[in-house]
Amino acid sequence: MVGVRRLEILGGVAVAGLLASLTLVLADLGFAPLAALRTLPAANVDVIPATSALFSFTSLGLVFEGIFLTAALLVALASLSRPSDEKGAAVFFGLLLLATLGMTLAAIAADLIFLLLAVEVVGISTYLLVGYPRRDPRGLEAAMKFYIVGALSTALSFFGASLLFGAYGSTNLVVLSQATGTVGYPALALAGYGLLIAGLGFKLTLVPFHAWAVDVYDGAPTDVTAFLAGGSKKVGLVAFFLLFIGPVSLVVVRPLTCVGGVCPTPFDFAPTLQLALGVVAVVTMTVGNVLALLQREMKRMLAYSSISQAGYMLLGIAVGTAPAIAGATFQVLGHVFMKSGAFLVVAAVAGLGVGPLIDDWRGLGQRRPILATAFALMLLSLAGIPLTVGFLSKFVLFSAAVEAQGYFVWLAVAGVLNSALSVFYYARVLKVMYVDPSPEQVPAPPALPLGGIGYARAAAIAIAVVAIVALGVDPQPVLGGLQSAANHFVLTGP
Amino acid sequence: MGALDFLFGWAFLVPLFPALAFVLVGLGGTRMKRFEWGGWVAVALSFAAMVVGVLIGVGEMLSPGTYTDTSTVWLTVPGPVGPFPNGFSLVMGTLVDPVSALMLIVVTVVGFLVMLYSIGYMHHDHGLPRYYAELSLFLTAMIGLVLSDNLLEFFLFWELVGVCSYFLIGFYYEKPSAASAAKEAFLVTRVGDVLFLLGVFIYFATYALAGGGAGWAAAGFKFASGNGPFLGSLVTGASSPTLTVAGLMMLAGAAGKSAQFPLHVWLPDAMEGPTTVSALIHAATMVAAGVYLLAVTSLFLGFTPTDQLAIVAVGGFTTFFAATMAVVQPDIKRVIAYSTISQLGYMVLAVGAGFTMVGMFHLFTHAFFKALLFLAAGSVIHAVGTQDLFKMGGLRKHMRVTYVAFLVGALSLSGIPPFAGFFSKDDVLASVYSQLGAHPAYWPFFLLALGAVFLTGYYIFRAFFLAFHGDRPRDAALPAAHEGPWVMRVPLVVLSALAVLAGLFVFAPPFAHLLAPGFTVGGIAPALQGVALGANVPPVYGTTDLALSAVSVALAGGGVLTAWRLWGNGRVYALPEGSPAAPVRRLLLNRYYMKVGYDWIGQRAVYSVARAADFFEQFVIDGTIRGIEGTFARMSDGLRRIQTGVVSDYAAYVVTGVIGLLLLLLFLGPWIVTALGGG
Amino acid sequence: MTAIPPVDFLALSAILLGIGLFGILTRRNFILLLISIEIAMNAAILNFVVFAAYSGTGGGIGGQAVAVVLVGLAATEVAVGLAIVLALNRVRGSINVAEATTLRQ
Amino acid sequence: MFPIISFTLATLLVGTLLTFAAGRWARWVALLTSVVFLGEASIMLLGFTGLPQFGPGGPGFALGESHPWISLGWLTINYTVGLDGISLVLVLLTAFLQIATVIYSWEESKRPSAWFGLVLLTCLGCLGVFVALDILLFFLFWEAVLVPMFFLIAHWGGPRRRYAALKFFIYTHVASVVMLVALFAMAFYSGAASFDFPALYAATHGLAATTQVFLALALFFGFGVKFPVVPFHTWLPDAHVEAPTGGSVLLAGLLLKLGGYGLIRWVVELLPQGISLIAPVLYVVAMVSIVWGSVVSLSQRDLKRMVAYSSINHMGIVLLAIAVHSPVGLMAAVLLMFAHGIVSGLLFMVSGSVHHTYGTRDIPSVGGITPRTPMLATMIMVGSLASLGLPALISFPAEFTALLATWDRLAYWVVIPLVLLVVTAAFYLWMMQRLLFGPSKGGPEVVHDLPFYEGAGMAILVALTVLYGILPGLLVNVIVQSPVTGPFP
Amino acid sequence: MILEEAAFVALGGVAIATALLALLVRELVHTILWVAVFFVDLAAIYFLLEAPFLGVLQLGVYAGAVTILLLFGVMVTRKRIFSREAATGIGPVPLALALLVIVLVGTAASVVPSSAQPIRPYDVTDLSSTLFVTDGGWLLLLGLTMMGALAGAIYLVREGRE
Repeated sequence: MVGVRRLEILGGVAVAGLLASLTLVLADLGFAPLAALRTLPAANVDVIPATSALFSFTSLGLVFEGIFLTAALLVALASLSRPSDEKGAAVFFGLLLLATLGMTLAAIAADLIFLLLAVEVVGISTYLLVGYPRRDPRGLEAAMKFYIVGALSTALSFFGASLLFGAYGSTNLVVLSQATGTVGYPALALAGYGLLIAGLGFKLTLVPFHAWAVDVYDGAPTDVTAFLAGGSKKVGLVAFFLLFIGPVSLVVVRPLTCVGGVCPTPFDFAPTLQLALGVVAVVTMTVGNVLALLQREMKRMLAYSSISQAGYMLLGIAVGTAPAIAGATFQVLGHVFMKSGAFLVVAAVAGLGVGPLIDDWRGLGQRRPILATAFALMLLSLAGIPLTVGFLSKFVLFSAAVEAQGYFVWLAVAGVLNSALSVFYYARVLKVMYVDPSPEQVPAPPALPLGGIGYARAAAIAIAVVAIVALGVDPQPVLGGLQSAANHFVLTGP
Repeated sequence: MGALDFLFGWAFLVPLFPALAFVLVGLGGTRMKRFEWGGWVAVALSFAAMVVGVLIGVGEMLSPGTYTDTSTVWLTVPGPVGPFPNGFSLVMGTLVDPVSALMLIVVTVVGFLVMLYSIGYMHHDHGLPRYYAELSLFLTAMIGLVLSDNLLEFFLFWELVGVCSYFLIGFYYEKPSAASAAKEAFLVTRVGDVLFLLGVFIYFATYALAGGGAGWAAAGFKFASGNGPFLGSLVTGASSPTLTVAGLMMLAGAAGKSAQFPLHVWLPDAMEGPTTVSALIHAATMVAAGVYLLAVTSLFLGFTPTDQLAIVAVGGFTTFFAATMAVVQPDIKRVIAYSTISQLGYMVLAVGAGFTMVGMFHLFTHAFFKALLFLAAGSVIHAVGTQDLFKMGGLRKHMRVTYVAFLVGALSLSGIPPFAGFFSKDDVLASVYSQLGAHPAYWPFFLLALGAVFLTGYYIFRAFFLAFHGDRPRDAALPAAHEGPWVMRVPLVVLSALAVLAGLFVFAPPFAHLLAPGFTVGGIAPALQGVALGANVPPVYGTTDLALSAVSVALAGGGVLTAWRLWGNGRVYALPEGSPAAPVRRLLLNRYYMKVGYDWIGQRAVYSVARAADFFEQFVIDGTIRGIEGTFARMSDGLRRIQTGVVSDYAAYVVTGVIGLLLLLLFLGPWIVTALGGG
Repeated sequence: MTAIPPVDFLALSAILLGIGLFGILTRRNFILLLISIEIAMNAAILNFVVFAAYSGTGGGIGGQAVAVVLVGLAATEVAVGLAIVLALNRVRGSINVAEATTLRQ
Repeated sequence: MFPIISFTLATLLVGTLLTFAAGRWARWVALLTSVVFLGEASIMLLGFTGLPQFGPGGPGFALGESHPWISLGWLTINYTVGLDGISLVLVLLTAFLQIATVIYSWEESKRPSAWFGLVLLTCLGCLGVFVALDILLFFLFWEAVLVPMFFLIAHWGGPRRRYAALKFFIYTHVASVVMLVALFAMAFYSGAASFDFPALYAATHGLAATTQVFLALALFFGFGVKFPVVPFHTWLPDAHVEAPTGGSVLLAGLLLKLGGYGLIRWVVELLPQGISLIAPVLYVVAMVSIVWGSVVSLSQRDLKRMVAYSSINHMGIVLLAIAVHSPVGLMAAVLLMFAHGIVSGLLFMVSGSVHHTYGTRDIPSVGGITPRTPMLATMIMVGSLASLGLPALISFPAEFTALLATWDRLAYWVVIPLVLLVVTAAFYLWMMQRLLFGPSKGGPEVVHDLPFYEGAGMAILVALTVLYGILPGLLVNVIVQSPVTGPFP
Repeated sequence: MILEEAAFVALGGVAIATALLALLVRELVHTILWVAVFFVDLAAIYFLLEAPFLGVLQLGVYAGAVTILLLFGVMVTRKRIFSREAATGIGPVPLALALLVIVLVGTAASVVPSSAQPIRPYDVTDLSSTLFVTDGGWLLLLGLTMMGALAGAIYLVREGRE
């Protein structure tokens, strides 16, 4: 194979596969131009699954599949542009695809054990992905931490699942959601949910189950970090969706079953769970933001930012109405482009010989204006500046919380205040890039096209940028779809 | 009304001539190689203004009345405001009535003469384009002020003349004292201005509320004949404290502009400007605008008795107070400046006593003889290059024209018949005298005004003798004096003639119309006296009490003679050591220490407050905010330490989280949910 | 069949979970952490088996099936953990997790 | 009808992008854009006839456009723009200041394309704020102003520019968040089905008085920081002192106006009850700002800092005029905003020119500059006199009507701003005395008077100052063409 | 029955004791031994719970494979097999946290009534039908996990030439 590297072949296959899957998912979602490719009849989507089903196709699940595939696609595409033809390419792309598979399966789960196992597929693949540069002590240290906390969380999740199983005699999500609060042992179930929140909260980097994330995002190869932050962590959110929201699920119990203020269940603990999720959401976004403020390293700052974003997403679950779910999903979608994109830029910049500290980015605005602008756009989006998807997604989310009334309004206020706080650390990066003078010595970029970035990575970044702006300026086509999916999901569930 | 009506329609042209000069000279002046051309442009246009101005004045004499020409809506104030549900319009227009016609004549005539004189006087200065432009702008504004047909327009031009005065006082801006004097003038008058503005507001609201002045206010503070009598009925019904305050605010504005106590401090310092400027602005016209304001106010708006007493008090006191300071001044211009303050006091006094046109008459004569004195002094200064009286001496031999002119001016100022000053000053005294019976509180101020007559005669002749008499200059270093060019001599001659004749104008029927009774007393006197003087009361100047005239002439003559005795030989005496007069002299030379006090207030008190505020700003307000920021940073730093890097700790956080969640879900949660009202 | 109340088994599993957590919090040797995690995992498996064995608690054969799967999963996890620890030992020369703190704060 | 407003936004956006890309031709592109913008603003002025009713019973806006943008099911967000007299005057101000700034900074040598691009972007944001009639759109442009201004300060500013930029950013950002929350809360609590101004207008007037008070207070904080009002003003002097001249011009000329405009558009018009009830708070804050701004100005040595504090004083008067909540007050407030925009722009330009002509802005260390740089001195004089409210210059009619409105509502309290007019005069006069007059001192041996482009930039503003000073009716007649919505107390 | 209860108490006690011992002894090899005993003990409990298949699986996978793996890990990472774990104290905080978890989970579990009746022992065929038919997806996913683990672990452990 003259001129074509091993990496490029493997990666090309991965990219092609992901692209094909994404196309099919889009077709199944009812994207009109791809109607011919539809494999899943519309009648099979968004029906209430049988009580024995392990998986079911919901619009929201398909949306999440699409989101995961997009994240993986971005990362795979960017990974084609690596300076050296590493041996690990096969493992890297293989594990990436496996993790993506696990994520997509999680998105369509209708059974708790199925869900947890799918999450575990993602977990095992990502532990190894983090550690795959097997000579890098930082990467291995990160993998070790990731693994230990991850395994602990797995144990907690399964322990929680066992309690639910004990309470209701089934692990089917529909059974669980319908049974909840009416039969069984509420305390047992609540404890089970508590442990599941902890175990899955690890994936979603909720505080205080988040501490691993910073070190792992920092230590992992940056492309992997992009995948972790943009892709695999969202699997936790999917799990929360499936667990807590459905046709007569825990959280939707409030509007659906309480008629005239009378709730038919003897022990309706949906409000309790909502409260717990709300508390965790607020704590998560606050801690993430406050800690991000003083970070000196770029990746760690972005990691904390990612944690706070998880808090926003969880807010959607705590509120639990269809608009909130749409908002949270939109936030996830936006976050794929923002955060994955940001980490891909970080990887590109690291490839240019720039150090890990934020201050090392001095003067990037002058040296690499296009790259810096792309990064700035991503940060502005993360900060929630208008005309970017980050603003609109937060807006949709918070307004949904306000629409739900009650104390959810205060969740929205907390969210807004937090995004206000977050602006400062993003702004600091902008300042460093554009205001501070360039260092004297600038290392030579590697021998890749486009000044050391490479076509593929540039394309991935460009896709992210275009998506951020496009979704920020005209969100309605996508947002409308998400809203419809969320409505279906609330009505029919997993 | 008459065949001459078209003339009053031209009134708007008068200020436009100097405005054109301002534009031409201001924009084109620096391009002219020989600037005399620019000066002549200004002179020519001011001449045109004078021609039209005098024509209008004559027209008013021949056909007395109030002629308004409101052509432009300046801005529309949306309603509801005050009592006007649909708002009102602020307009720009002209109003010609006897008062403004009188004033117009003064301004245009003196303006032209000073402009002409400047050609010679300012010949050697640089920055002439600026000079002529600013002087033309001043004329524009002053004429605009005179012709204003509403109070807002009045205020607008009032401020503009102030700023022109500022620039012209600071004409020699390289001199720190000039720059400082300019600032001082602006600031002190500004104090009066803002109070004036407050007065405008009060009138606006009060007239509007009373309903009768709706026409006045609805048209935007517009003057209209008939408002005054309305006020008379308003205030006799219930002496409105609001209106009293409004009147006092007008007085404050007038005091600032006309340098009345206690806002008089700026005028002597304003002598830092060129003498021509002193003559035009700080003697004849602008400083008289305060009196004009009071006149306009009394005619169109009216004063309450309390206001009148206050005005009389200010005027009477200032008259004497300023005269005392003039007595010891070594600077020829300052002597005349204090004299101006004192004379303005007479005018204010007359207006306060209810005899508006008497005050205006004194303003009229004063403009000429004071301009004359200043221009004559300018001639002297031009010749010898100093303003210090004690250095001059014996100038009469070299400067015959100036000598005579100054003498005429001094006689007129002192009130020696038949010079112009005699008639007007006599009227002023008579007007106050006529009110004494009605209002005993006027007595002290009448006596002060009488005393000032003596002082006037003394101080102006002291200056006269010191400058012109004796054998030779006391300072040998002075250059040989010589008369100025014809452009300087002509104004002196013309003004001398006016200083002699202006007083006699009252006996000339057309001119007398301007001072006719219908306009003189308005509706104020009834309010004051409780006696309806009616519209046909004989003019005051016709009832001059001969005894009073005799006393005043005697006092003036006494003053002149005292000056002759002390200074007539042109010699200078030193006060003997330990003389009881020495501390008095020091007090007077230091202007009763009022300037020191004001400077202390301005530079120490206010500035200290400002410094303290700045300190507070930087250390308390900003410091608090920095402190909050710092606290946040420290908190964040503390939180950062929880990321120990040890994975066991991370696991511990997880376990803690589990415990927290279980506690929340099993125990606290239901309780909180209940407390929140069911979520 | 046994007359032991299910609560007793549940208490046992809770204690085992506690022990596992305690080990994770206190031990610094990676191998011991692995063991701790396995203890906690076994507590979960035990729970499934217990619930499968009793009626009135839901139960069902599914519980045992889950347990079977979990046993396999736990073994897989151990294998992955060991791979990581070996690689870590190779580059760091230590498997003490308290010493692997390059990434912090 | 031709969508002139959208077209203007689009041309400005295109111009901005082209400027960024234009390299050394940036200034020409920027100038062209500015000229086009000015032309479009003039077209708006010409097309501004009558006020078509926007919705049933709602306030009318001219040249309005409305297109659906985002739908949340229970809430619609539209792209809605339109003009009334108030916004049109401020649009004109934007156009004027933009072209003046571009010309003034013609020879900007430090990354000119970025400089001109950011200047244009700031103006674009301000234009958007002034025409937006939807909360989200409004906020979008509001934030869009923040970012370029941050960079203008942080990159082209003085020695402490980073601190100043950060401070500016923190303050305005915190304020804008509070504002955003309050705006959204207003929309949500009123139950409006969309974020449109007309829809809100129909809904918010029905809000309970207490709700209106809370919302009005929160919004007042949000907009007040931008004003700025004491005690949230300390960002302003620092930002101004460190900002480059062009940045200062835009900051004082346009950014401060955003607060005033926002307060009128989103509080006064939508929460009439709320604004009436919190008026005492506003009065106190306004009075304190007036006093504080003026008194602190008096002690400043730095010319720019002095002008900055004087801005606080002037904006205090604007706030006072808004707070009295009467038609004349609002008219005066808008007029004064326009006036202050032009005049403070001029003053910051002269400050900048003093700085780079004489190497310092420290007032006591330079003196007697009039003979050395007569043009500059003249500009300083005109600016100072305009700022202290000299008739025939633009501030006078504005301050006069503002004080009249204050008198109309507050009677003798008007003495406070009146007396402070004297203090304002005092610090300007003292500055002129020290800086312009007296013997020459300080500065380099050879100084050159204003370069042509700086003079031209100032001349535009001077011309406007005089034009609108003499004929304020030109503006007032536009301003009053606003469906300013009672009920007034 | 007393016998079963006694067996439960004994097996439970042994499980707790061996788990603790495994964590607290300082010789790593001893740890492995105790863990092995723990696993065997659990297998016995599974038998007690009428889950013989699971008990066998436990013996095979845990007591067999996992223990060997752990031992292998100890051998590879230690220069000497009988090296000691550095002494680490039993901090009060971890102890308290662990106890709290036990108490809270125990409290939640205590709601399960003691009246719950054991159900008939399952057939292994029931289990297999569940495992391979009804819930076959679980094993599929387990397989995926193992696949990833296999590939990744081998790559990670291999020395490689880089």
